[in-house]
Amino acid sequence: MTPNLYLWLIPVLPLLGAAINGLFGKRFSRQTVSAIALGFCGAAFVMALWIVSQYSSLTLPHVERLASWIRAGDFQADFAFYLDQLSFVMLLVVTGVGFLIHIYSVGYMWEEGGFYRFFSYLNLFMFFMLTLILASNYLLMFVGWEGVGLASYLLIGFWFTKDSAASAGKKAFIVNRIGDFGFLIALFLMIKHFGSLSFEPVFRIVSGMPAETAGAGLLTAIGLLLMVGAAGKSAQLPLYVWLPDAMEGPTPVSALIHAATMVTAGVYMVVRSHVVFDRAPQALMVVAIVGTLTALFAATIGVCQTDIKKVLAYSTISQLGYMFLACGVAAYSAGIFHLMTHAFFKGLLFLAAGSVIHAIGGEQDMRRMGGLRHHIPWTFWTMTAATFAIAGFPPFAGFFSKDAILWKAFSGEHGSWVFWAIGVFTAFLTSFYMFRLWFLTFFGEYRGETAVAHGDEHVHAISGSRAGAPAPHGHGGIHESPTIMLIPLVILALLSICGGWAGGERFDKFLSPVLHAGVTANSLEEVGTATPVSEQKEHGASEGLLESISVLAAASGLFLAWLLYHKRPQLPQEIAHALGGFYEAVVHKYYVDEIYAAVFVKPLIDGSTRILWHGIDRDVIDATLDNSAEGAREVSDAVRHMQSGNLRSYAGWIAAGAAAVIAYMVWTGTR
Amino acid sequence: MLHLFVFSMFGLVCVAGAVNLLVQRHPINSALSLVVVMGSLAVEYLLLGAEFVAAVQVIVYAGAIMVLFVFVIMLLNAGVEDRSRGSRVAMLFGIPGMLIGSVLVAWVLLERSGTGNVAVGALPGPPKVIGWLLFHDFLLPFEVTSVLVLIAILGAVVLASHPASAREASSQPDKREG
Amino acid sequence: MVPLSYYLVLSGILFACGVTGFLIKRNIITIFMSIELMLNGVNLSFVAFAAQWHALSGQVFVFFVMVVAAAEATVGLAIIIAVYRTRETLNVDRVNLLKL
Amino acid sequence: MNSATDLVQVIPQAADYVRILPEIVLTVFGMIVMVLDPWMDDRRSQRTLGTIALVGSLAALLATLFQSQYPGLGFWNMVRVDSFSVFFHFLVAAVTAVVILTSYEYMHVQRIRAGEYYALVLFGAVGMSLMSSAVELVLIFIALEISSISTYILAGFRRRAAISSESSVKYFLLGSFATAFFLYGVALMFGATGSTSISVIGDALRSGDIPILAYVGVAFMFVGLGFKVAAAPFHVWTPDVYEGAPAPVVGFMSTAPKAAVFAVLLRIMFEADAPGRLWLIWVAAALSMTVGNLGALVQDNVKRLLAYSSIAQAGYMLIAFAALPNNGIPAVMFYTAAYAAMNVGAFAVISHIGGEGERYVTLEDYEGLGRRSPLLAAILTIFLLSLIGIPVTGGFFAKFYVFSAALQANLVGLVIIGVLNSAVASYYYLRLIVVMYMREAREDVPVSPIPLGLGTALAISLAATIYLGVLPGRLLDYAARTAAEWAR
Amino acid sequence: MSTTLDNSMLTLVTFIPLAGALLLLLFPRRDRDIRLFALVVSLLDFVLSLHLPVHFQRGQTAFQYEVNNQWISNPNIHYHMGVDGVSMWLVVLTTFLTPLCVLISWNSIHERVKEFFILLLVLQTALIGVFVALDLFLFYFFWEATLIPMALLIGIYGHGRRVYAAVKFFLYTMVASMFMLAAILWLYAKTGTFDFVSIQTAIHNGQVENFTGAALWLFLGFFVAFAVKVPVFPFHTWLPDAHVEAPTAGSVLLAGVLLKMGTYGMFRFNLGLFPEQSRSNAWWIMVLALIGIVYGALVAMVQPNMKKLIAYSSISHLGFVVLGIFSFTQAGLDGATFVMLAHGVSTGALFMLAGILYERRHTYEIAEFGGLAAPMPVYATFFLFIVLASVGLPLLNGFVGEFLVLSGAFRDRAVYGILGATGVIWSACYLLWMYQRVFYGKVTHPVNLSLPDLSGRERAALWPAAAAALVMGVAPLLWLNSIDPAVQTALAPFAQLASKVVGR
Repeated sequence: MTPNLYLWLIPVLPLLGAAINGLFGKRFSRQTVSAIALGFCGAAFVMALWIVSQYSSLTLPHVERLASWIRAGDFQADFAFYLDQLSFVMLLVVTGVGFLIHIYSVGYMWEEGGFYRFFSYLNLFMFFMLTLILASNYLLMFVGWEGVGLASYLLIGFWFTKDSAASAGKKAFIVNRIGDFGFLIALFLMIKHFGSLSFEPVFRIVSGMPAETAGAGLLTAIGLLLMVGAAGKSAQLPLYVWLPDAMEGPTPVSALIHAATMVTAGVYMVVRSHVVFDRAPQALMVVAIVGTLTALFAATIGVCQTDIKKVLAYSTISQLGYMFLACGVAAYSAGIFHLMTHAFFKGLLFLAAGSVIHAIGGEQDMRRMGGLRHHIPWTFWTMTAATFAIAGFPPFAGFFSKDAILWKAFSGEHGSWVFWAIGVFTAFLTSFYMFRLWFLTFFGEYRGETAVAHGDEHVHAISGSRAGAPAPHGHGGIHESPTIMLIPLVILALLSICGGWAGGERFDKFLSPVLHAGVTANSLEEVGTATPVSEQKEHGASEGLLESISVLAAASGLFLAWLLYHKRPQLPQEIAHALGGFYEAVVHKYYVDEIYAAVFVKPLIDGSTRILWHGIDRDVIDATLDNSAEGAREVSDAVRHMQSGNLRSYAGWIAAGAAAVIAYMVWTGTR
Repeated sequence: MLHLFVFSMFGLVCVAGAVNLLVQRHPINSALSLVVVMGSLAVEYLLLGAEFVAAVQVIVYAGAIMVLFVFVIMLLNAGVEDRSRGSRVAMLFGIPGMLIGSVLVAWVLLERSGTGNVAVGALPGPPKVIGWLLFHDFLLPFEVTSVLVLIAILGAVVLASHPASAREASSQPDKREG
Repeated sequence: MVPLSYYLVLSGILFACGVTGFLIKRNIITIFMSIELMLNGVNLSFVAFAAQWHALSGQVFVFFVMVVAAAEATVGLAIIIAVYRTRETLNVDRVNLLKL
Repeated sequence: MNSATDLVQVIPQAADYVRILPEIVLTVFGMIVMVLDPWMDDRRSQRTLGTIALVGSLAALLATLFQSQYPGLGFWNMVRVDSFSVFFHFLVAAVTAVVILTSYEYMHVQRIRAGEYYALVLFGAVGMSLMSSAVELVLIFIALEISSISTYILAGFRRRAAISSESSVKYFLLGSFATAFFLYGVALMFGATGSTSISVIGDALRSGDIPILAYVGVAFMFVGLGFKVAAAPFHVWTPDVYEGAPAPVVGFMSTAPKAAVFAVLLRIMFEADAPGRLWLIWVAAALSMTVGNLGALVQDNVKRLLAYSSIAQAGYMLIAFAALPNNGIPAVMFYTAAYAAMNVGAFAVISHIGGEGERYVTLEDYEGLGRRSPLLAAILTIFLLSLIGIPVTGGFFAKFYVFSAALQANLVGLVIIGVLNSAVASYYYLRLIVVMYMREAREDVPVSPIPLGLGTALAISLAATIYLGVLPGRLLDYAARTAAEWAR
Repeated sequence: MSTTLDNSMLTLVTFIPLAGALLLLLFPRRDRDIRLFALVVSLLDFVLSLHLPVHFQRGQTAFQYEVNNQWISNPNIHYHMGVDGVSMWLVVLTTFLTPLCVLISWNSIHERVKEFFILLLVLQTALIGVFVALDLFLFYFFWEATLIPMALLIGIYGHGRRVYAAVKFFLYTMVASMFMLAAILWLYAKTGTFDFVSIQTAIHNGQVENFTGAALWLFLGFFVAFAVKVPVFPFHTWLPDAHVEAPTAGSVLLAGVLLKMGTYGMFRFNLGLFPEQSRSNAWWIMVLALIGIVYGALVAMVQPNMKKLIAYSSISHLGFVVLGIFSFTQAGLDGATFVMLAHGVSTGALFMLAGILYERRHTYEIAEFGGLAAPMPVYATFFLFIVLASVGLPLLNGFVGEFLVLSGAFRDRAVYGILGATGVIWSACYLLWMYQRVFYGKVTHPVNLSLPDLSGRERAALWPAAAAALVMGVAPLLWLNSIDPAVQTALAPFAQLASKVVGR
């Protein structure tokens, strides 16, 4: 018997923190505010750890029902929480990384106005994120889903006096809403066909259905719609546009929400719904394609970005693409594995980047950095760990998870060499742009002063000539971040290094009750994904080969980056010139924002104004009314003119009327 | 035959008087035409046997009422009608309406009144019987006419008297006049 | 012997003449006389119908009509005088302050 | 006539006089006023004579009550006292009382000598009362003339104003014109049936072949009566006359004589069972509503606006004539009462605001009345809402009964026209309300405080309007009983 | 359920405001006392109205707290009142919003204060009456009675083109309700009663002559009246004008309660009396509702005027209600009812917020603002909270209803659910964009720098609304528990209808 775990407390604790800080935080000192925020967030983390300690005594999945939420007819949705291995992993990642970033934020935000507001939002985010991963039904999951969107909106727009920040927040929310639209429709389909949104009954019913191998059906539709939702939240093509803009938010926010946790919610949701996807191969295929393309697409953009956070943002999109690729080839555990390691190293990358930015007084343009490794060694070393992790060098965490994905993409039931090839190429690009960032930031000479003095185009040339000495400036020069910020960096660096040592297979085994439970329960003919062990043995010979190829790709990325940005810094300029228009397109992110604006936003606004508001409302409906009123007035005027004031006219009317009456009556009488 | 002749002759006189009333442009002429109409009507009444009615017609109508008319015409010194712009409605709707109505009614009266001929003095109305009816069956209407007459007197007093206030009117014009 | 309908038609003609007078005359007094003409026409019908139905009440009605006509004449002429005082015209086409 | 010796047959009995008691009372008081008038100086005449007239109308009310105990025929089938006639007697007397109350102040402000005025009002009321109880066409004609002639005179009572005498002469000439039509109709009816007694006519018309003369007779009578109730196309006189006549008189003549004429119409249409009435009325009703409402849309003169409105209201009332008697009669009766209450009240307000010489009668003059005299504005608003037909006012139920009577006779088309018309109508009534409340107050239009007489008059008509809107049942039950009496 | 208190409860709740208004008439013109008195009266009414949900028998499907006395014998009009789960909450919504209206009008109305509060209280009585009346006549009476005070509130206390707006509002709704009147009259002529339940039974048992021929027209007669009130797409143009010009309290009640009269009418009368016609006409009504959702949202997006924006958003939101009602699904109707309540609270609050800003700047133009979050943080927070509730953020009130409506519509016809769900995107677009333009960025107009933040009174008016928005989102069952059985009753004939169709 599983003891009562008070699962509901886990999300509610941060909520309390958010409420207290939000309502009364204005009167609290910064110390109190941070104590409250850290306390409640930490409490959630502690609870998660406590649950870990109970692990052996748990029978998973474990459901705790708190109260009824909505009931309409036979449809019901509860405040109920669900714990299984999958949510277990997510719980640990979210509370752990979340707590670390909370700690980091205290240092990072110390000088900022609206300190209490920031922590209130952050705690609110934790509440929604935990709700999302602990929900036992899709509706409650949707609560968290929308809620994290809200928190993201609030935090991106934290510096609301900046127009770009406010716009970015709004953009994030609206684009997310487009995804949510798909999610909602999926929910409606489930309600209509399954009568419930709770995981257990839904999955029970779905696992009784045959796989839609022959043609698209209900499950494919649900799967695709869920994918639309996931694409919105996890910034996949074509809905990724909000994430780069979201970097307007404070850096801890980028780390927590837009790298480690929230954006992975889509992956979590897809994995959670794997029962559906398993039976909808077309949907799965779409997931894989979207993931792959996104990974490649974002990586190419990442190559040319100069804003340190933007690079990381595109990198995040790209890595999320990997995760979807994993899901798309039914390698869910690999996806989750990568999710976890990504949380470590990408969280770390952002925090470190934040530390860099912090160190040089708010500058984010990499072209104005350089040579910082001596000034901020802790940051440098932790970031190095993260960079190697994301690039996929063994034995860093990223190597294991990325490798698991690539291997599955190649060998899995739903895999294909195309996915693998693109994946490897993306891995090369990843390695390249990450090391580009690494070299530009930490190596060479500091370019801050001179870069400011000269125009943007000459940056590379100047950095090549190494003109001018590093002139530290900002808050009393370039300085290492305070300890409170470094602690999370170090912890995450350790995790980035060791986080993957468990290995994909062990991780897969841990999650298998979740991922294969539904399948093994009615192991029928189409359970191809249910035999991972035998499969691996089959391809065992080639796995080592593939691993070495991907390591090679990472290494060549490193080499190329070293070549271009450390050894011969003038070369990128020449290459850019050689590429011409293509380079321009990449620098401008393939003009996607501009295209969206021209194709969707502007027609919508113009159409609404001109056609709907002015056209229909004013010129058709109101004009019709006004015209009929005017017509009535004219008729009225005509009636008025019967009243000429002339007595004889009046008599004329009467006589005419009398004649009519007489005529009618004579007619009636003789009829 | 004589009956028809007398009827027709006075009928024609009657209609001629009526038409003359319309044609004449001086009110006095019109009034005199009306007197002719009334006189010839009295003859028609006699033909129908309504001798008392005929007498009263001459005395009251022609004698009293028309005198009143002539008096007022003289009092107000009414002259020839000026040819002011007529009313189009009266001409366009009123006259055709009148014509249509008349034709229809005439048709009904000629074809559908369903009555035969009447002899001379078909229904004698001696004063005694009339008087009985007036003071018995029609006592109430008779009495009520007194109220009518009272009102008429009052009205005449109110409207035609007080030349002072009428003069006041010209010095204190209503705003519609101003 | 004259058909009764002749009397009736005669009355109808008088009535119609009255209506026409109302429509075409311009002097208020003449218009008023047209009304008297109409009433006279009605009176003839009453007497004629009385003969048809052998009901003397028809003749009695004529008295009432005459009384009413007399009263009307009194009041009407008084009103005409009043109008003449304020407007100094008897042309009905000029009595048109009130309109529209 | 054959046995003249029987005194009981020859001489009117007390019962006969009871049946015209209200008329007698009104006449007597009218004469008292008339006689006392020369003995009074101007100042005192206003109040004293008015009070006497008021007492007279109240006495007529009491007389009506008394009379209602003795229903039956009187004066050799000339009049009949039944619940129908009692209803209209009561209505006429009540309207008279309210109008007299209204006139107190008005006469004073307009500097009109009051003696003849009150006498004329009372005498006019005699005619109107008699119209509802008369069951003989000639008596009806005379009564009609009494009421008409007195209103002709009353219309010209503001002798200082040219428009008043113009209104008077127009009303008089056209009224006489229409009366001649009515009379001709009576003559033709007499020719068709050999009688002028409504019950005899009714029996004759019900007994078999209806002579075509009867149709023509009905046509002529309808022209005459249609004129009196201002039904289109015989409505043309209404706006001019209402505009020119003194406001309290308009209140009087738009309600009491109208109610009385409707009573006559009811008697002719239903008791005498006039043939061929359905489409005649259908068209007249539709036309009246439409013409009245459309005409009112652009009026700026409040009196004229209400004149058009009264045309439309007549149209609504006519709808019920097209319905079946057992619904139609009560509906008309109720409507006349409700209409009387609200219209008399509305004109009372107008007469007060008009000021000396009725200077302030345009919409502009009503601007901001809600601020200058909130009470007056509120009261007028309620009357206007009642005219629109908003619930809890008499006007609503009036329309309601009319429409439901028509629906019970399956006159859906007419009801739709009526309903649409009331929607259109709401616009111009609303215009007045809007002007009163939503425009800036005009300081140059003075509003004097409400004097006692007017206040009482307003209170009465307001109370009646609301009463009929909240508890219309009693009146309607009463009216329905009348219909049942007739059916027997 | 048979205590005298229960029986007289509806009468009390309905007429206490009217009594208060009459007492106010006698008050001396001391503005403070008048405001206070109005507040006390409305609060008293609110407290009393809470009796209804507290003692509501949740399992029971019939009308509760019924009173049924003969009012007028001919026509057969009864003073028949009663509530079910749906109307009860609408009553409470009305009584809930009125005190807030009083508070929000405290300072913004300084001329003709007495008349203002009298009108407000009279309006309240009429609004409650509409929801509790079970006699068609009584219903119609209250229905019309709402018009006048509302039109006067707009026309006297409004801004700018107030007269135009008031007249437009009055005429629009008046003309439409005439059709309803004709339908009611017809029903009365054929059944001899106005009683809702009796007529329903008579129709159900086929005892109404000529019904089949007339039913469609009757249905349309009712529908047009309600559609204009809601307002459904082509009839909506009065709403933006009315809102823009109305005083804050007027807007709050207009959006919060008045519009719900239309949807409530559809629920009670269109569905209740003409199930077959509702079913067969549902498709185009739902199309209109969808147009309303999308159209309202798109036009809202480009409005330069804050109030107009909120007004158009109301059109969009009410589209959800109509969609839900004509989906004939349990979820759809539950959701529709819930949206009515939620929209009442959140849009009411939005109008209060807009009014607060108007009090300070005397304009609603969005371009006049910008960056207000800095000088007015508390205000901005409230605004954001309500905006989020309006956008349909889960755990706030807007979500539950919209979700249920859409799932119901989806169940009925998938494409309707999908199109309706786009509304989720639109609402985020226009509200957040508006929020950004008003509150974010730099303060562009110097005068905005010194705007005072919320006063205690304003907070007192906003807190209840915000709290209600939260509670309704977190614990919607408090409402749904009593709404559900009522909806079930209303849907019963449709199940039979379906089975009839199947039977054929």
